[in-house]
Amino acid sequence: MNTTSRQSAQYKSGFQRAAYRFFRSPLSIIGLVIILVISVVAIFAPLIAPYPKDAISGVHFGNSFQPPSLAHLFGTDEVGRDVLSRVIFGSRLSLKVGLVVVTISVLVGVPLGLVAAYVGGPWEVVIMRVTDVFLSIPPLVLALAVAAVFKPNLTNSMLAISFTWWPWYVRLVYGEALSIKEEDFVEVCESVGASKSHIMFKEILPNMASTLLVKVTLDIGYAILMGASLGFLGVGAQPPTPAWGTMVSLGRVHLSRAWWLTTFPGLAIFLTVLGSNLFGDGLRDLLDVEMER
Amino acid sequence: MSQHILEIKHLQVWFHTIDGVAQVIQRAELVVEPHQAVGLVGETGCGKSVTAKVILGSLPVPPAEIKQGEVIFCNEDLLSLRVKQRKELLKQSMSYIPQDPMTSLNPVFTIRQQMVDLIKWHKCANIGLGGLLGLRGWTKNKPARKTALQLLDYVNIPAPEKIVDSYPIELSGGMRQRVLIAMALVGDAQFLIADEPTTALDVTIQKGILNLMEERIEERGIAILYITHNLGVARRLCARICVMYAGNVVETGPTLELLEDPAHPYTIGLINSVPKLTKESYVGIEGTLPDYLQPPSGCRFHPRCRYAEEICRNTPPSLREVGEHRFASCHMIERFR
Amino acid sequence: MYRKSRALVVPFVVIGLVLSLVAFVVFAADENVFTYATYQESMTCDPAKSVDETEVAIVLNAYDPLVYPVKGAAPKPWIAESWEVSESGLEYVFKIREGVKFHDGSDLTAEDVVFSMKRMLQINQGFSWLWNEILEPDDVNMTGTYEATFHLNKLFGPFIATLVQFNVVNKDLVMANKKPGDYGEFGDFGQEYLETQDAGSGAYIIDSVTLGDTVIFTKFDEYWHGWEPGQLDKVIWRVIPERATMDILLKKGDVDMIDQWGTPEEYEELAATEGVVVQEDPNVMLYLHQINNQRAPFDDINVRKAVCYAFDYETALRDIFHGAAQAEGPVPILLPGHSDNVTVYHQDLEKAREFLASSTYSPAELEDMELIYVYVTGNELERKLGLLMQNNFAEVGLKVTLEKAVWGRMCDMASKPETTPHFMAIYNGAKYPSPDMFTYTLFNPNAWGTFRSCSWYENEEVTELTVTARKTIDTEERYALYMRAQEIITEDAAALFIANPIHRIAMRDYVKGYDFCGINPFDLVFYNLKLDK
Amino acid sequence: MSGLFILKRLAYMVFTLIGISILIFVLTRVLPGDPARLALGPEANEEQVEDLRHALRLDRPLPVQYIWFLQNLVHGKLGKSLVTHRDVAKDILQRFPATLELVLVSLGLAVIIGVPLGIVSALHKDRVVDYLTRAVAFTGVSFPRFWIGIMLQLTVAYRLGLLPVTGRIGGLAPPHVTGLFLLDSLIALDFTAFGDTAIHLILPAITLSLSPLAQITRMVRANMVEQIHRDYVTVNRTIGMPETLLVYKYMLKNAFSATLTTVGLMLGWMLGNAFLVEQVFSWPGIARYGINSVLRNDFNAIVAVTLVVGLGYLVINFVVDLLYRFLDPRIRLEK
Repeated sequence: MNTTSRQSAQYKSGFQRAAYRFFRSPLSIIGLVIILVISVVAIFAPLIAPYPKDAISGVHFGNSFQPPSLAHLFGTDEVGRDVLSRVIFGSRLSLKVGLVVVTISVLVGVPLGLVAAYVGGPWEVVIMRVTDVFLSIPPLVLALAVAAVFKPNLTNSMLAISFTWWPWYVRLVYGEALSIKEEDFVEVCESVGASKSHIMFKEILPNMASTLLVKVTLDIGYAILMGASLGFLGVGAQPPTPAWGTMVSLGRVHLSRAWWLTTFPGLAIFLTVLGSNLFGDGLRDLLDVEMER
Repeated sequence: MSQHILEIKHLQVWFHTIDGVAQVIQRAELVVEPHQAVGLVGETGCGKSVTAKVILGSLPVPPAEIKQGEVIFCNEDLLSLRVKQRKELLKQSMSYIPQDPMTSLNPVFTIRQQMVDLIKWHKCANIGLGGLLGLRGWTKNKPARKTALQLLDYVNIPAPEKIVDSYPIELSGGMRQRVLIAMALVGDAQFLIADEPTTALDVTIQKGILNLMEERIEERGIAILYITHNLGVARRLCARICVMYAGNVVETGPTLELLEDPAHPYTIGLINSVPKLTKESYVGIEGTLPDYLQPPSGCRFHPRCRYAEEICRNTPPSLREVGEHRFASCHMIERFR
Repeated sequence: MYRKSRALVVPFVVIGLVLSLVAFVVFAADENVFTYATYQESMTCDPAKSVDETEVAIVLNAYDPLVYPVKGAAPKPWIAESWEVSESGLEYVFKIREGVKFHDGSDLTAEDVVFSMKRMLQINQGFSWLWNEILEPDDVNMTGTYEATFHLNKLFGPFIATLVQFNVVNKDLVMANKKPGDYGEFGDFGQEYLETQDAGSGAYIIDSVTLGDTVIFTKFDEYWHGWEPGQLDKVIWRVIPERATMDILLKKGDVDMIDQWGTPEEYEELAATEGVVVQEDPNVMLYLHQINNQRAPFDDINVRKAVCYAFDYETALRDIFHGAAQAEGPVPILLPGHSDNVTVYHQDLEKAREFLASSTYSPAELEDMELIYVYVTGNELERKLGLLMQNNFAEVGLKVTLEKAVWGRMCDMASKPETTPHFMAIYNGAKYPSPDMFTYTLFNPNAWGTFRSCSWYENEEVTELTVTARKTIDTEERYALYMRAQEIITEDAAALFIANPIHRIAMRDYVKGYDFCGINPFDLVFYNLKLDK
Repeated sequence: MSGLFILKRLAYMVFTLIGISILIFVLTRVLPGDPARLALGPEANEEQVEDLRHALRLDRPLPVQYIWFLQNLVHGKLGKSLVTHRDVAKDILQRFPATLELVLVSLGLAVIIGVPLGIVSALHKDRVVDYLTRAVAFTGVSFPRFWIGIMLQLTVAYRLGLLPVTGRIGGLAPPHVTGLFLLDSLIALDFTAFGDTAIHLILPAITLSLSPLAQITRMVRANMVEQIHRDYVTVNRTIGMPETLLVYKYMLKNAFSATLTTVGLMLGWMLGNAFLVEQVFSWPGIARYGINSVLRNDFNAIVAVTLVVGLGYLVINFVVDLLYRFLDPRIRLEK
């Protein structure tokens, strides 16, 4: 209603409105809950996991392929390790992947995007063209190619993913910055002779914080998914590391014998990604950010 | 059995917002006779368009909530009809000219596509898959196109053959408004809502459109509910005028009488606020529309009313007959008349 | 409105139904069509290039080797009807069997034999490594329509044995289809042609090939060995990368036999399935973890011995191999020339700790070292053994890291001592029936650079023994030398000798005549098979 | 105007392709291990390896190698695969149709199901149907493709035995015309092969279509919801445009042309996900070929596959752009 004017005292604060909008959608609450649960599990893994030893080393050949039971809720794997414990510890690795990848991408992508948009000139051309090149290869494909260069292990797969991820931030930041650049307060700063870096990082950047926040939230999920995918294709973490993607791909060999080996780690990946998706989407509504994907 | 074509009785509409309940329409009363043009006048945000939306059934519910009231159209209460039936009824006998010609034509279809479909199908409720895929009724295309051209010509569009194949974006505002009018004339509706059809246009074009409305629509004897904030326009087109303030119909009556001798302080203010060539200066109304979240008690106009007294602050006035076919809602009428 | 939107969805649902209806079509199967499934992609059908088990298997079924291996005995005549060795032991004269026809109907003569060996040596890929040290192209000559003479430039005891991997190609056909190439008059030696066509005399004609996917064989009616009823008319060779899928297809009877590279659990499960039989034979094969003898800490024999004592052979054999003979030294127990008095290690953590203590490396140093174990990507069994090793060695304070690599990559690592990891999981099958295959090629410095010899083990005596053995023509003498070598090698704990695995292969119960020979690829000869459905 | 636009786009494509080739080329040249040895396999000896190194120009400096590579590329030569020992171009041509078929069918599926779903969801905004659809959409994007593929195999194929577990066709392939089995089998009027291909397609196609389906649904819903409040809808409704026509023609075209902009991106991701799906269903397409070449450091193949995928992606986006301009006069007519 265009008639409600905004000065009157009893109006809700910006935060209240946000919260109101957020909690209006059950989906985003579900997302929030999932994220919290998984984080807690990751943090307290050693306390929660019934057989912490199994996550790292420890083989009990006598006890292999036990179907889910009270002793082993998720069953045991081909060398008799407790799948539940491994899944629990896997959450740590997954979150690590998500966070590391996104952090690197932000650190690399954001400055480049700002420079391209604000400084412009040859910088803009170079940065944006390079970005285009990266963006025109499907991330998974590129990550795969990069991962192949190094020894297959968790760190390298994280690097590989980051290598394919930063351009998305360049693109996003670039677009945002271009529009913000046009606004008055930027011109004001320029007129009072603020330094380029000041304007970029102190004036423009804060104005796209919410957009970035949403992007990051969504991306943590997608990065985890990508990490799992690489693991599945065999360029991820190596045994006995309990990474979800790797567990799924190793479990496949025994699919017809032991469904639980593939089912539970996969489920874990799914929930994590779903969580960050729902939450990120809720965040998007809440900060009303316009963004595809 | 009333002979009214449209009658709105004590309509009350609230909006549920984050900040609380906005009591946007408190008491709307409206009557439109067949073949008659009625002007619904008031400043922007007084609830005119909401009223129109209620009639058209395009009001988003929620957040809106129709607390009470009846909208009787062709002897049917639109509010109590089932959605499907209401839509049918409207399609058959109501028509609509929107405020903003820029957004009111589908941007990705040519005028021809839109009009032809309209002409071909406006009568039938369900065209099914066949109609959608153009398997049905393709024979009607030729005559439909002819009709379209005639209509465009009828609304004084130069070289219809050219216009008909262009996309809305290629046309000026005035042209689009004419096209919209032409489309409004497709079904032979007996009632038409015109929601400020000229405000989005610049003055020179307004005139043309107004003429068009006068000649083409009145000569077809279609009843009009003409929503405007411009008394001049209303005076020119309408037989009767309905003045709205802050969600209330505060005065209604035959155009000339009402304008010559307004019965409600707000109407007076409104009339004075119209720049006249005769008078050198003009008096506006102090203050702004009230906040619908906590509207003033009693008469909603009292904070801005120079005649306001105790009673105005406490009890809301109701419409009273103040002359032949004339009604106004004010405690103080006797005082200042 | 909702109704209408549904009205729109309906047609698509219909389409879906139609599709799935069309789907359930039963395909009529021909009487004697046999389908074999393997997970390993084969990339060539060229006898001069084939190396992988599957490649050589495809070749063997379309071609004929010069001689044919016999379980636990010397090879028997095949294309070579008989042969004589000169006094010097350098000159081999082969009498070529008459009346052998190629698939195009032409006769197989000595000319083809000679051509095939020249071709093999010059293309210098595939199995050429068996001969390129002892034969030059000019040493191979035709001395009669049905007589070929090979002149070795040094003595090579196992020569005849190696010839089981030498298949004869049809010279005229190849030359008729040669493309321009680097071999002068021979053009490209018909490499492009033979990649997907055959020019052989074998029991089956390669009918069509989709490299890395399907090969279709059809029976060659004029095969010189003749045919009996019940043998296979048509063989479809399918590559199915997922073992799980392969199992299902066998269970459903969509394939008649699957390869031998599955996990023991897999075969147990299959054996339990109605209509499927799993044939088990002790394999003439060695599974070992090569230890890089030149890389710290394994340049110290004590550490080597320590790991040999630390490893839990029992669990490995029982729970991972699900039954297998513990390897007694490098040479498989079943291979003639195996020595019975080699040192055999059993888990004994006490001993292991003692040896570690007496090593030149301090416990602290050993703690810090990261022992890298490399195994073939996707090999379940090797991975498990790695995990087991990790646990065992942890108990004596050694840290093992698992690393996987594709086969090609592993061979690459094995080419230099610096790049060779501490442990490498190696299957060594008998490519030719001789202890040489397990001693010389594994532990003689002359053989360094291949995956087999990645222990980089050097011991003058062993080198001496194995070299002389190669030069010795008399079998008994030769075996004696090999046995001595085996004893030294085990005493030196040159490698972690783990198992002589069991060869398991699963097939439908109506498949008869499967004969396990122990020499790859001669255990997959479609000619031997019959179906009685 | 439009011609110029096309020229610009083409130039841009060429530029980007060169970029990709450099990127990947450099990448593959720092791969660990010696391609020559990898090519020759276990039994090769040093001298053999040396020969091959020379033949492959591996003993030359990188820039020289790249130039040489470009020259060959111009002549359509992508070099020999180290694994298959065949011309990579051949390999790819042999496998590309499989991938194309899979991707196209999946996209079709996604559109056919996603669009109506999105509409229904929009028309019933904030009702049960809507929440269900949106939940579905969310799960759709969140599923690890490889996992859902395996789960489908486990349930539909293993447990129920309804559909084949993997592969592209059970019997023999139809005579090669386009390489798309569905098409070829129809051309050859071989309905056995058609059915065979169809059942083999179902699971992979479903798996691959899930996330684009979800996205299409979300986009269509969002755009339809936006349309519903447009003036032209109210106008059309009131002046008698039939609902079906209004929704499925007038609103949908608006909503869809907006959705279309993301389809390009989506297809790019599908090409990526194809790598997972083909792996799970051992689908004989370029994606699986690509994975194998990556795992085996088959650098010629890696370069080639990446180039092809990149090219495909660029072409798709190009087409989408044109289509978009065609669908939406506003873009076309505005300068």
